[in-house]
Amino acid sequence: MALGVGCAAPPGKARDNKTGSWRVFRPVFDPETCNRCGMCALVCPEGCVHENEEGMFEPDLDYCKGCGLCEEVCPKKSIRMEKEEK
Amino acid sequence: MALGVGCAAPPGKARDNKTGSWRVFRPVFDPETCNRCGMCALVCPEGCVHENEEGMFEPDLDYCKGCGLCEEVCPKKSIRMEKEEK
Amino acid sequence: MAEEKQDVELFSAGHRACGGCGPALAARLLLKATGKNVIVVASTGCMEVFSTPYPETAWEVPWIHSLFENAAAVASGIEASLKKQGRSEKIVCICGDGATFDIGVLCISGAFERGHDITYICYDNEAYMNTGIQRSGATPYGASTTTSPTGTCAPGGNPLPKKDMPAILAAHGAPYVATASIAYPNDFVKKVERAINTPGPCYIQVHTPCCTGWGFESRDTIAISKLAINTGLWVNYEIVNGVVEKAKKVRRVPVEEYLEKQKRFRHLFRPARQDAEIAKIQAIADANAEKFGIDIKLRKPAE
Amino acid sequence: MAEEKQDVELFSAGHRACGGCGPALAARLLLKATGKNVIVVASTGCMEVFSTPYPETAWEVPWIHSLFENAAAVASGIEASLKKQGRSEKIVCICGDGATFDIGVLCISGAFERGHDITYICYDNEAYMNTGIQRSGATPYGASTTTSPTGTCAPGGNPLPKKDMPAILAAHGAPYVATASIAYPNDFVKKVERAINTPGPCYIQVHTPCCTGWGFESRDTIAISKLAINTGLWVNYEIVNGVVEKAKKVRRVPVEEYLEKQKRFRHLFRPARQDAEIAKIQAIADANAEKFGIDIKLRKPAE
Amino acid sequence: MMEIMEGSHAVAEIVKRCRPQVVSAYPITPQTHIVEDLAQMVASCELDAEYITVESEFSALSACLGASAAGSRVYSATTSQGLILMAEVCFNAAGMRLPIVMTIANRSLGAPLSIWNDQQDTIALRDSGWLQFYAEDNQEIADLHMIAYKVCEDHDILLPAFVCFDGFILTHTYEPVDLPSQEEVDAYLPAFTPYHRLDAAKPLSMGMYATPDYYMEFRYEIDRAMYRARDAFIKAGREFGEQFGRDYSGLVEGYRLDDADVALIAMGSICGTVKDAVDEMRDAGKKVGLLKIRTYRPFPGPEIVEALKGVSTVAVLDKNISLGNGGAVGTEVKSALYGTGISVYDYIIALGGRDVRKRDIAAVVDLAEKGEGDMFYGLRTEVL
Amino acid sequence: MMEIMEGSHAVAEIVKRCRPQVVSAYPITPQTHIVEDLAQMVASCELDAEYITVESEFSALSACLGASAAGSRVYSATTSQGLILMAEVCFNAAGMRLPIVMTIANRSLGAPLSIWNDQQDTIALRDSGWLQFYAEDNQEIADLHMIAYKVCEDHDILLPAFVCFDGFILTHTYEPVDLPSQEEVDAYLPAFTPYHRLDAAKPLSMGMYATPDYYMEFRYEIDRAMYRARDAFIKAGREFGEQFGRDYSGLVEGYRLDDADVALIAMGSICGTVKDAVDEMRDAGKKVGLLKIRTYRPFPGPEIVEALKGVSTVAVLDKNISLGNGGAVGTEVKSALYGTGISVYDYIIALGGRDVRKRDIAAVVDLAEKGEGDMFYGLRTEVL
Amino acid sequence: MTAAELIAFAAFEGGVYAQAFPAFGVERRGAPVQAFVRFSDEKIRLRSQIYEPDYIIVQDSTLVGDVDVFKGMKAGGIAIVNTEKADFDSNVPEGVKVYIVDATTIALEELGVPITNTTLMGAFAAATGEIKLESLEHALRNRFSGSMADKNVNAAKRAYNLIGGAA
Amino acid sequence: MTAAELIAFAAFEGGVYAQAFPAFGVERRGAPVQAFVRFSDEKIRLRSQIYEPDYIIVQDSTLVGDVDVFKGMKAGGIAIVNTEKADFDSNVPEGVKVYIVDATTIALEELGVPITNTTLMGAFAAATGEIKLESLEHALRNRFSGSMADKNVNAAKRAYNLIGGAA
Ligand SMILES: Cc1ncc(C[n+]2csc(CCOP(=O)(O)OP(=O)(O)O)c2C)c(N)n1
Ligand SMILES: Cc1ncc(C[n+]2csc(CCOP(=O)(O)OP(=O)(O)O)c2C)c(N)n1
Ligand code: SF4
Ligand code: SF4
Ligand code: SF4
Ligand code: SF4
Ligand code: SF4
Ligand code: SF4
Ligand SMILES: [Mg+2]
Ligand SMILES: [Mg+2]
Repeated sequence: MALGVGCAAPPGKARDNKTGSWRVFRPVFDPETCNRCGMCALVCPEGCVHENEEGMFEPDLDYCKGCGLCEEVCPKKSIRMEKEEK
Repeated sequence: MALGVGCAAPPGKARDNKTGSWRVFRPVFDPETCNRCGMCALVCPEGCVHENEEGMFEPDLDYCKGCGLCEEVCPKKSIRMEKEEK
Repeated sequence: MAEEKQDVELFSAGHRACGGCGPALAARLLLKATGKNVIVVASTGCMEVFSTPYPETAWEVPWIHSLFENAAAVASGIEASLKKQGRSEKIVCICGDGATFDIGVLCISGAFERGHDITYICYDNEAYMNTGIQRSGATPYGASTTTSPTGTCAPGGNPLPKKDMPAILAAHGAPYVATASIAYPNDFVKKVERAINTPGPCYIQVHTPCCTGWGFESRDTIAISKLAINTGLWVNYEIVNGVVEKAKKVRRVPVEEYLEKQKRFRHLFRPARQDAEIAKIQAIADANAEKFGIDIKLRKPAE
Repeated sequence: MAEEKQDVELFSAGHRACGGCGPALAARLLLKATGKNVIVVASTGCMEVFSTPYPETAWEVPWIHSLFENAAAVASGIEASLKKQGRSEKIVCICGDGATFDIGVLCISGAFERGHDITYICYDNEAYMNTGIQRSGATPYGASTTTSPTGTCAPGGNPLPKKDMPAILAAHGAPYVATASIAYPNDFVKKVERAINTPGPCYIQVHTPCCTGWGFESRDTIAISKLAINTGLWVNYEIVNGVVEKAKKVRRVPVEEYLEKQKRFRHLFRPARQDAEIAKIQAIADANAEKFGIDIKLRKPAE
Repeated sequence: MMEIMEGSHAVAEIVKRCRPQVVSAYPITPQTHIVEDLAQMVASCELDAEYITVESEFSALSACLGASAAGSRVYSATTSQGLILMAEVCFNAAGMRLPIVMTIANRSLGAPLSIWNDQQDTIALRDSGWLQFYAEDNQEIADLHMIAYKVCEDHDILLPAFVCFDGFILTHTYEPVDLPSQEEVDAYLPAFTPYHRLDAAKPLSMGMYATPDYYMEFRYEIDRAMYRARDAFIKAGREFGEQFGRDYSGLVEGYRLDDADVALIAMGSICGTVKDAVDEMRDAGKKVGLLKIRTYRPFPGPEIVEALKGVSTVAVLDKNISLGNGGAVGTEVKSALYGTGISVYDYIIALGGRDVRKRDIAAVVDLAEKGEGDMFYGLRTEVL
Repeated sequence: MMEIMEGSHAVAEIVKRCRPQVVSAYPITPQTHIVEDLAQMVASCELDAEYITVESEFSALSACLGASAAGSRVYSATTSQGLILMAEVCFNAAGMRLPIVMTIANRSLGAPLSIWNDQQDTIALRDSGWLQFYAEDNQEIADLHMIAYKVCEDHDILLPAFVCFDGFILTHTYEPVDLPSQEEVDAYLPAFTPYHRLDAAKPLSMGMYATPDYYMEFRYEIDRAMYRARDAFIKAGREFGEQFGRDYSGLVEGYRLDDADVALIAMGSICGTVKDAVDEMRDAGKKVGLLKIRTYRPFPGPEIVEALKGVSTVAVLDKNISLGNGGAVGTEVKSALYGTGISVYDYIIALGGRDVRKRDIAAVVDLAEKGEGDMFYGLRTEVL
Repeated sequence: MTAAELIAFAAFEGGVYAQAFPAFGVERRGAPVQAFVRFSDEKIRLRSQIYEPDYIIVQDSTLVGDVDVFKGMKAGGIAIVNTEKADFDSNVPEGVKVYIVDATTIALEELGVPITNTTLMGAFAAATGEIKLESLEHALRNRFSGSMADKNVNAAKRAYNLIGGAA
Repeated sequence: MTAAELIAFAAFEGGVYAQAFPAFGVERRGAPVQAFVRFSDEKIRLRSQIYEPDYIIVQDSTLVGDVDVFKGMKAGGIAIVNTEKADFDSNVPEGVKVYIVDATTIALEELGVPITNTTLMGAFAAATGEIKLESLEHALRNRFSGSMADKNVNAAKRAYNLIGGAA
């Protein structure tokens, strides 16, 4: 590997850092009650809530730090934070 | 002579620098017409116009640079700039 | 472009911000607003540190960091260069409140005076967080920080009011100055869009609560930022060509509701409640409300 | 004290300013206002250079120079020190417009934010004179300087308006901000007296024409400064706790009367008259007049 | 009384006991704990000083400069980007002969940005006219502050000082420190008597400019004061030893040098690791010793020559790099040892927080013995 | 064509012909004439560049940094207080590997403030990673700018450069200079091709921070680039010679060194005076020569060793003082000549504009021959 | 940092030299961190990080999968792991003895917050014998005041006794 | 500066190397200033100020009392003094020849402004023979354009002829 001249690097590498390991609580999404408002995806500081093929929202647990912001903003209370078990 | 520690010096020495030598024109004050308003003394950038014992204003030619400001501000036109002869 | 903007995550996961970090959310929203055709200039601080340890950058747009205090000047140079090259990227600085209110003032003042076409965004978490929660010019009156701690000789914490950067930059003749908050993500996005499309130097100050530095649970970041607005301690407004516009109206709640939820204001309540200090902070909120006319007046029931 | 003030010349002759130097006059008047119980902090610039070549100082009060850009910070430290020592000297910075509008902004902004009890005076000769007449943030629109020269690609000289430092410092919360001019020495002296007796950081910007840099005869220094006021290009006013007060009223004359007397504006008249540019400068004067309400309205003859 | 405490806290505590009247500093990792502690002491009425929370390092030192000129004992602390940002003020304060004491939590300089330790920051200011003292451990850093105030404020010296210890490696380390009490500090360090000050009762112009007729002589005077600081340091260090039993009368300090063939030269916390490594090498039969530089400015050239008599090979550990010409300490050591016939090799080591182990020291000695030097040591070649 | 012109004007003219796209500088004596000329050229449509009139040197270099990162050839100029004020940006720009060319009108550093010449300003930045080239006369300063752009922008180098000439002594002196025409400059200096740049089409993060896992390797890479700059300079200098007949292929340049017993070492305009003095001494039968250092960074250690073979005594003229350890060049020369057996003496000379005459050079040689050195030369003892 | 600091403190109370320092990172809150402690009968001069620890305390067992927390440990070493799972098992180097303690539960019960430093100190003292219980108590009472001191001492003692039985 | 610069210019036109530089001061407008010129058949390398001038031009004779303008001059030197007084007399070193020229009057008459540089150049050319009149004219036409060139050439010529008669 050669160093990027001037400590420069192309995008992409941050994703190597799986911040999911920081998590103590895990958000659990309930597709039943969700109204697909997208607030959870909008406010997640990790940008790790995505709409899946079925149009449902789900967190990418590789990166989710379990901050609970999505739970707090969810208007339908469709998200529940659960203690992480590893 | 010892240097002033940190390039510091007490007041007084500037007066060694007789800026009168810069003068090309010299202000000549006419005590007859002067109303003693003091404008000349107020505006002289050299602070070199003084009231003498008789209450008349006169320039200190050791320092007067001959700028002509006093002439310009004199309400009585009591000051005349004359070419310096040395 | 609008669609593309919505879909691509240009600020990628894997960054090292604390969970629930307000500034991290602001970074994401910023890039939603700018899309890809942007060059981002960053100052040293939490956001820079959590997003760019070599070689793991979270930025999927061109990004540059030089120093803590010179982002506005670096952006000036980039702008001049792009102008000469005939290039179209928008130039956006994203800098902390310390970088903006304090150490960066020289470069900012110069850049704004010169009238470069740049957008300068201050993500305001109201202290130097990267170095461990020290007071900045943006720290609100009464907040305790590690350099404005409380003690017998300083029972009130930070003794100085928050510096009025929007007014200062408006006085520099900036065509567009705005405040925003992550409490209202879409409003922030819209303001960024307006700023980058306004020629000349524009300024946006976005309120980005920091759970670690302010002392609240990570889940409450949005709630706290809403409370700041609902108490009147933070006002969202725009200053267009020197004139204040569109201050967001609210039904205000007492400042205590905001203060008591944060460790940085704990001394106002414990060991003993400091009513006088709380009243002073309430007065700041009242003055804001007055100045910006944000109070929603209850309509008199129609006769 | 008042009497003592009048008699002693605390800024002594023998300094090396050009004949007719506006800033030299300002220095004299400043010390008339402060008397002996003062500590003066200077920045690098014409005034510093013409008054303090080692060992020939023209200052008969305690005076300190450190750098071009840090006078406000040095003054902050002096203030803190005097406070701790229980001493009574007033602290006055006297700095050029380059030091104030440009390179010193960081230290000034910090000092004003912190609220030190200092008076900061900017002697404004509207360019960097010490280094040979380069543009500063205080250079008026349209003036040619050695770094804003005129030429085919820049027929108008300086393309930027004069930075509004009084407004910027008022936005910092300064309790007293004023503009003054050597055209009215007593007004300047009174404003200095008010500033040093107002607790907190105060700012005075005093117009000090520079015959060498602006290109007029040394005898015309006062006349030029009066014309600046009479055209409305310079307004003497006070801002007390953020509110503009006492703007000096005048019967305005066209800006040309001011411009045509100075070499720095010569390109507006020669080789060809640039009417559009002159009109722009007139518009600046008109805007000033409007903003500060300085026009003396002719009274309608009584019926 | 010996107590376990963080290095930063030890510094804050001793600074408090030195009774500065004005403190002004700007936060920067890894200096923050010191100034946070001081801010807390002022808030808690433990320290009767004005604490100025500035908007930048430039103002921090400028404010100290003003306060010092007005007659107060002052204190500041910084590192790295903060120090280089105030570089202009540093040169200025020294030229103005103001006895400011500033702690440096040594850290590397960017770019690339790094918050970790090396000594590039103070090394880069080696021309500035500031005294530079380096501590090996948290006891020494505390003690050096008292000595620094004494030396700086001496009317024969009147120079500012950087009192340096390695960022994180010492600042954030908890270890036993014996702090002199307030009374003991008062007994050692007299109240500040300014040589002259800004005072309406006795006007003086400070910081005038010097034409070619005077400038060179002013610089010479600073250099002379630097020179006199050697003896002033030795005296203050000896007095310290007499009062507290810890002797700092040496500008340098030798460790197992007496019969050494190979001497390592180093500054700061790495000296601890080197000492352990020296012990191991001695145990293995190698005649190795350490010369620790305590006062990098004034540079102890003659002391180095004296201490290394009998040594054949010297390995200098440089936690800095004068890009394009090797390590600064190595260069200056060679200059000092010029003509002695000793072989001197320079090693750029431990930049930007790269950890150094005993075995690294042994490896450096091996290299020096083989005549290989003037190089970077400890590169991760796999990333190059 | 040879023409009489002011040194500053020669620089401005050649810079114009190097076609910088962004110019940003802040006025400071004695650099002003250069930037004033450039401002005039932009106003007169002679130079198609953005000229940014900044509020400080800090922004001047920061703006250049940004413009360079965005892909433009950039230019700045400063000196003294301006240079030290931007010191942090200097370290940063080098670490970011941006090929900025900045003219320095060398001037002393305060306090005391002095606008006159010595070389303390650039010397104080010798660790920063900037190349440093020094000119003897106004021909050389003009020529070195073309070479500097070529070397800096080389993708194997990518470092910024200070192109230095003595303030007033050269900046304000009118003398004959032969300026290459625009076409000639274009033929010598290719258009700027950035190694990489800020570009939405190819995103890149520039100026990231480096943990202890990477920092040291990045610094090493800078030092390697410095090293490679030796050959790049020689190559660019040779090419220059081939095209223009003035050869700059040497990092150092010897004058009447061949059979010299005593060699003076110097940088910048003083070399002219020294050459005249050498001629006089030669006429008087003394075997004296001069070694002029053209590239102070990278430091030409091996070249100095090579050039001084056969010399017994060296006198270094240092227009700077690393307070508390003598002159920087002297120190580095001793380090380079370590072990050669040559006697080296250092002289701090000509600080803050003190004039130097041929007889002073002769006096220094006398001192060196008597073994007296490592001292200030030319003090006005009557004011001490 | 606090756990390492407290151990150093207690060890010093117990009469040996001690040195504690963190692995200096820029990680934000939530990311895993590391700290080191050295004891010695003599003044400690060595400043390098610890590559071959005699003892290791794992405050968050969920890390064990992601990071090789036992790296560098040799036979005879002792590891103390905070976990709820009595059946904790991992690739521990040969000869390293592992003590399990549910410090989070103890801390919650004794202090009301899941701050496990003091609890783990008790376990460390018992498992390694490097710190005497009295020194530990002394250190804690020095560090905390009033009821907080009592609570922390209780938490430490509970873990001490727990491990003490096992050790 | 301009006078020295022009002389260097003209000398170079005339085929010799020349160097001109001011005594670098911080003096403001109005204060006396000094400038130096060197000529040589070879490239000029020397950078020191001039302590023993061969020639001196005094632009303002009122200085003569305050400053020793002739300092360092040796026998054989030539001084050109701008003064109205035909009876100018001062303590000129032995053997130095003084030429008097009322350059201010000439300049006023020819150029309309009291800028004496070009006039004094004419005097210098005539008095010293170091510059040929053609080189001077060439230099002036190079420097000034249009009618300004003519006027300056006329001023220089007048002084040249004036001194030429005397020399
Ligand atoms: C010149 C300089 N001084 C100090 C620092 C240390 N420093 C780095 S980031 C920072 C605080 C940043 O505060 P802010 O801009 O508010 O961003 P935040 O960390 O709060 O997001 C400080 C003080 C530095 N990097 N450079
Ligand atoms: C850091 C730094 N940059 C530049 C300079 C050069 N400099 C000295 S004074 C000056 C201009 C001063 O302008 P101003 O403050 O307006 O004062 P004036 O000379 O006009 O009275 C400049 C650019 C300096 N001394 N320090
Ligand atoms: S916020 Fe709640 S309701 Fe809205 S999309 Fe997310 S999970 Fe569904
Ligand atoms: S818990 Fe936090 S990090 Fe995880 S998905 Fe929700 S908002 Fe994102
Ligand atoms: S001419 Fe000028 S300097 Fe002389 S007295 Fe009048 S105002 Fe003063
Ligand atoms: S200004 Fe004129 S009238 Fe007034 S005092 Fe002076 S000389 Fe007399
Ligand atoms: S400290 Fe605050 S600003 Fe920094 S990463 Fe954590 S939450 Fe975000
Ligand atoms: S240049 Fe202007 S400001 Fe400076 S001394 Fe002359 S008149 Fe005064
Ligand atoms: Mg912040
Ligand atoms: Mg000015």
